[in-house]
Amino acid sequence: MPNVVAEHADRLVDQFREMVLVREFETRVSSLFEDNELPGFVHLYIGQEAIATGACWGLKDDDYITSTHRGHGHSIAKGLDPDRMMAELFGKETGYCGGKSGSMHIADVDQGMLGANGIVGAGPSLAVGAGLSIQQNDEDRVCLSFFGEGAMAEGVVHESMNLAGVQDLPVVFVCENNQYGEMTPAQDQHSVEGFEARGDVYDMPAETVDGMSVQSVHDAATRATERARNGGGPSLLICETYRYHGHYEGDPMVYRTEAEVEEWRERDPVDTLESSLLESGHVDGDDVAAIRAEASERIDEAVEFARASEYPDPESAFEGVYSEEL
Amino acid sequence: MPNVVAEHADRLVDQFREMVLVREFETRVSSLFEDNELPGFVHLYIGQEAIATGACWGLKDDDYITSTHRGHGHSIAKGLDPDRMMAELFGKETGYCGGKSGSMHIADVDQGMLGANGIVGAGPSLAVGAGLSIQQNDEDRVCLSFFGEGAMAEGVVHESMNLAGVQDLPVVFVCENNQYGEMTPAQDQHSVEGFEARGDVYDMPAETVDGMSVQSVHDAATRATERARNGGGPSLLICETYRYHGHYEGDPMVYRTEAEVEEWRERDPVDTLESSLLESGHVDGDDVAAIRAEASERIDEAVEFARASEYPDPESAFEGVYSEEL
Amino acid sequence: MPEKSMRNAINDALSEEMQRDDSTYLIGQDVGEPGGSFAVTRGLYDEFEEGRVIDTPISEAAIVGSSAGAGMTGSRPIAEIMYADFMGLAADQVMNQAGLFKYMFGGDVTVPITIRTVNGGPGANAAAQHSKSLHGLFMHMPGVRVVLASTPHDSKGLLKSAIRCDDPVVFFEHMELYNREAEVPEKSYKIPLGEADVEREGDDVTVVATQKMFYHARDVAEQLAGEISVELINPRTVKPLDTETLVESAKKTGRVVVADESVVQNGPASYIAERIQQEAFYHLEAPVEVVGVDDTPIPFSPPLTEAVVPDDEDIETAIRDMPRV
Amino acid sequence: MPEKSMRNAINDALSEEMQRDDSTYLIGQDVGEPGGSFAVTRGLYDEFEEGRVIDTPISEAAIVGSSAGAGMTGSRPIAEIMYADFMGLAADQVMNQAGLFKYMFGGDVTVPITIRTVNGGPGANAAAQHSKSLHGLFMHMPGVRVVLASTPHDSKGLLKSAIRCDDPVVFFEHMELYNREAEVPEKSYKIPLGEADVEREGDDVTVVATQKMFYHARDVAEQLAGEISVELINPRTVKPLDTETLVESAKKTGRVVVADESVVQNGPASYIAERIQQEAFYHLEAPVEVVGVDDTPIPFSPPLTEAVVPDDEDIETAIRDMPRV
Ligand SMILES: Cc1ncc(C[n+]2csc(CCOP(=O)(O)OP(=O)(O)O)c2C)c(N)n1
Ligand SMILES: Cc1ncc(C[n+]2csc(CCOP(=O)(O)OP(=O)(O)O)c2C)c(N)n1
Ligand SMILES: [Mg+2]
Ligand SMILES: [Mg+2]
Repeated sequence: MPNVVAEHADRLVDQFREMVLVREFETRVSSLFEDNELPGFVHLYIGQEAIATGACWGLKDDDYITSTHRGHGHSIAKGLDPDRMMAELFGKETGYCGGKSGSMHIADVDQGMLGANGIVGAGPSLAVGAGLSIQQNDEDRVCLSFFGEGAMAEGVVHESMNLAGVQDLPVVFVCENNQYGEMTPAQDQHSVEGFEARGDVYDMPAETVDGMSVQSVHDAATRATERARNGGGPSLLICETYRYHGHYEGDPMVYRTEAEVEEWRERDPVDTLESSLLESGHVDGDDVAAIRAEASERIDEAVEFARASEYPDPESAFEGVYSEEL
Repeated sequence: MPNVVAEHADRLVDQFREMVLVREFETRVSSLFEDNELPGFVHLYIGQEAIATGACWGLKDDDYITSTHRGHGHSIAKGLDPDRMMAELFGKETGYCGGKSGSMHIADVDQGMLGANGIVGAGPSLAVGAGLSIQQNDEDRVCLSFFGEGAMAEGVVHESMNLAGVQDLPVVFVCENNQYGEMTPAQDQHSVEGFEARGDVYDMPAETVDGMSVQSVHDAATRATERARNGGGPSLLICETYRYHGHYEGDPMVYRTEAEVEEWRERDPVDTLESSLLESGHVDGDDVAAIRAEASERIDEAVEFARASEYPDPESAFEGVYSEEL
Repeated sequence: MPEKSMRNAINDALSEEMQRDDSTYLIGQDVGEPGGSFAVTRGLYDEFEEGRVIDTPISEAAIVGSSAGAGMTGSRPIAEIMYADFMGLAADQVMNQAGLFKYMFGGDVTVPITIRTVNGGPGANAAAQHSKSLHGLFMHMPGVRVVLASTPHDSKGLLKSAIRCDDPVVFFEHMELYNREAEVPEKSYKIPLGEADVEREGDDVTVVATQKMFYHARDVAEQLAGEISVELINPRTVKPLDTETLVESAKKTGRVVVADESVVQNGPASYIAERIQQEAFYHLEAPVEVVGVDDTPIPFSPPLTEAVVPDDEDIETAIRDMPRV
Repeated sequence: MPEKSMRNAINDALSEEMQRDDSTYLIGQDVGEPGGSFAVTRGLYDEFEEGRVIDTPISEAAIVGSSAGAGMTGSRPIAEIMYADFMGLAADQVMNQAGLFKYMFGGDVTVPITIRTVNGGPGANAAAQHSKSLHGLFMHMPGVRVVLASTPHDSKGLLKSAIRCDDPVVFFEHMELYNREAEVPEKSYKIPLGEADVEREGDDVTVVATQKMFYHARDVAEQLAGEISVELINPRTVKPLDTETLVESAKKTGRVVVADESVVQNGPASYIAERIQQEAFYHLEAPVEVVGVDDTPIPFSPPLTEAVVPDDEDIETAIRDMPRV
């Protein structure tokens, strides 16, 4: 990939910076969770960073995304503020949702982030709705819908892709195939080879992408979002990837071998990009160290912000159910 | 088709007889409904006879089928008694369900007919369940699941085909594409060209069949059921067909032209089969007249049976909700 | 004032609100050129420009789920689900999506969507899967408002409020009432969500009745006039529920019958009865009586349907059985 | 008697019934080799031969729908839906399929299926989509029985009855109770569906409490002993509901509190309160008090969750606020 690196060096360095930030956020969340500083449970994105970063890179602030239970990476890639994200994970009032959402429902609709979602498969129908809004108003926007390969089995995902296809909506469906849905391998839940054939079913271009390469994801996503912006309708990207951590933090991971994890680690999206950039000479060891230190400091700040924030007033628990009190 | 006719003359005559019976049943229901003799509403199968007859022909009594709101043809093809069917349409106690079901829920589980169903897309998941029962007990049975092309958009149909594929269940999915879901053309609801691609999605053989030809449906269904019986797993048949009557009796049918109906009528499954049989000399005009008269008499009897039957005791309305009274 | 059917009153409300607000659109099965399965949306496809009236595949979950997403992104969708019976297929999209976003996302988001659906008319003998009254399920879901259409006048005013409401509203139309006609004002008007209507004042017994039961109760009240004085209240919206009006009446009459076509077990009539008993307890002469369907699916055959579904006779009996009336 | 967690008591019931009856099988997400998301099915995959414990794709509708079909064709499936919150995705399959077949098809068919699911534990701070108690929705669906697991002892006996029952049963396990331990008999036993348990006799006030609220109420009753004499009843099954036992107690004490973790609006606690008021009306000293979640989604942050979800304090307050106790 040296040529590619040379051609896009600046962008790749920036993408590397963002991916390091996501990894740092997630790694810190893991240890905070282990230390019982975070209530509830968390699903981490470590290993999949190239997808959120690559797919969101070309988006405008007013484009939309929908996310999943594994949504921290998508949020950062869509420009959300790690301080307020971390505060939300702590359940503090300064969090994105005032402590009402936690990890699984972080949202910032103003920033086009239509929410992490605890219901597997819920995102795509919301994305179709965003697509309808865009189409109704003839806006220059797109919506990216991230979901796991496990969600491919949910009926509403099928309904949503079909509706997007029939209505030619500006939606890009981004399936992150990290090989497992909870503890069950993808091939026990679907004909994995059949993922791409959904393009034919819904009459939309479908493409399988190396989800460990930010460049590959970026390229495919750019094609798909451009097509959507230009009235060309929806697309499907299937990004092959892996999560190193458990399904949730604390998962004993009996369902896979250390060897399998190691194999995927060799394709680690952050490390391989680092190597390429070093190899091509666009960064040196000091640059990398600086980038990593910067990310670490940024997350230190976020944790500090979260820790220093107050818990919400218990009375606020009863507010915001309706647009006016019933 | 002369060669085919010669080879299978006896069967085709029998199939013709059954298709005439279905047509006669439905035609009579249409006029009874117009005369306000039938409560509720009815969806008729006229035009689609070749599919039920062709697909169910090779089934054993203890094989299963699931049906739809348009289920009279499936019921007759699965061996249900027109008397009790007609009585059910009249809401009489001698009906298959004691007057509790009407047209939309006729069932005879002992005869392997797992029910007409008023919820579009409900049948396939029931068929998957029948497939699981068969697989659990290693039985020599299959389940055929009939559904309209409109049902292809329902999430649970997708979930069911996926589950059948993953579990290699002995289920044959029979999609009857009669070109409309209620008043909306199929191509406005799906990428119709993409129906067959579902075979790739769920890793099962998929085939498009002339649904106006009982021979074609028969052949394809035989291949699929044999495969299922032999542990080869599920298949999908897409049968191209047409309904001449409205979606429901009384439908003003503004959504299509007379010319379109006429075009399809030229391929009428009953008439074309009659012509072939006459042409090949396996029946003569008298035979045909006899078959038609026999069907007419059979349905006369059914109507008489239904008319002569009593309405159920109103008290029975409160029985049968639970296996024992709560 | 001209007379209008409930169908046309609803059609008018849709047309007026869609003209008023460009961010509205109509979405559902056959709602477009075909004019809807009960012809409620007839004419709107031609009236509005392309894309404002959208025919969908048979995909209830995507219809409601997409509406939730559209509601968050600046639209004000009006979705139609043909029968309330099919709402089970979109239950997650109401309960876990549309209904929760505002709260879950911290209060700033709004999800201004209206889901119109048909409380199936058992009198049409369409049997167990096309006859249920299901508003009770949605009253149990925080964040969701639940409105019942009964009269042409109310239907129009309530639907306009529902469409303008910034919360998700499930709006139930009773199939057997579409053809009922009554006077409807020419000029635009709204009826606030959460205000019961005291249709008739009375002293002896309060009857709270919804949708078709409201008409039955009205007939019964008429017949009993002179003998038993019935105060008839139509709650119109069941979430929010105008408990105040109901309780006030209960305190006055001391006797209450609640009639609703849903199943009684954990059903809306039982809930309304409970609220009244809770708040008017010390004023009641007798326990609140509930009229509804007793734990039974709706059967097909007319004599069976009649046995299961309550009618004026059941309401009259409930009134007459009240102790010391 | 040995002590067992509710998790293990349920696991035992599953194992015993699956050994007893070859037509049973287990189906759900991660129920097989992984042992289930709360480890409830651990060991069963190895214990039984291939195909008896089936891991599925993430397809709630197909899990429940296929179970309905299998139930009609000679099987006795035991389906697991990870959280009750996800039951919205299978609502049609319960409400319009499994629950209706027996009746709709004329009474001869049986659909002997059990759907185990988890009334989400808000105390685990998994927020609005993983915390709800949702048995109320299913009580409203004719043909469906609804059972609540609270104690290890009851869970085992009730689950065995549910599996053997020829009707569809939705069996709710409360997530925060899986680790509770108590004595469970070694020998096989069943608890009939529809019999409430009078856990503690008392004279001053009846507390009807389900699942986690039952434990809170037990603590409160203990604390108040000497001061206020509490009769504590666990209904165990809410459909059928053992109204007789509840009403009898209400008549004796004249004061009732119903505590359940669901939303109060059209919720199970309100319904139970209504039934009691209806039948014990003339014996009651005060309206039946309801303790539950007041029309609010479950928030994430611990202080918010605590504010929304009732606990022993709320039950104690309800008891103390009863007039003239
Ligand atoms: C409707 C629904 N069913 C089940 C679950 C439980 N669950 C949470 S995550 C998950 C696996 C999802 O797999 P996938 O879509 O591949 O996403 P990944 O976790 O691998 O990122 C499951 C089954 C859920 N949250 N929602
Ligand atoms: C879940 C659900 N949604 C909508 C309907 C209303 N409905 C009844 S039949 C029908 C069209 C079905 O089309 P298709 O599957 O092609 O079958 P066809 O009527 O053409 O035989 C619709 C929308 C329904 N009965 N169930
Ligand atoms: Mg995955
Ligand atoms: Mg069709």
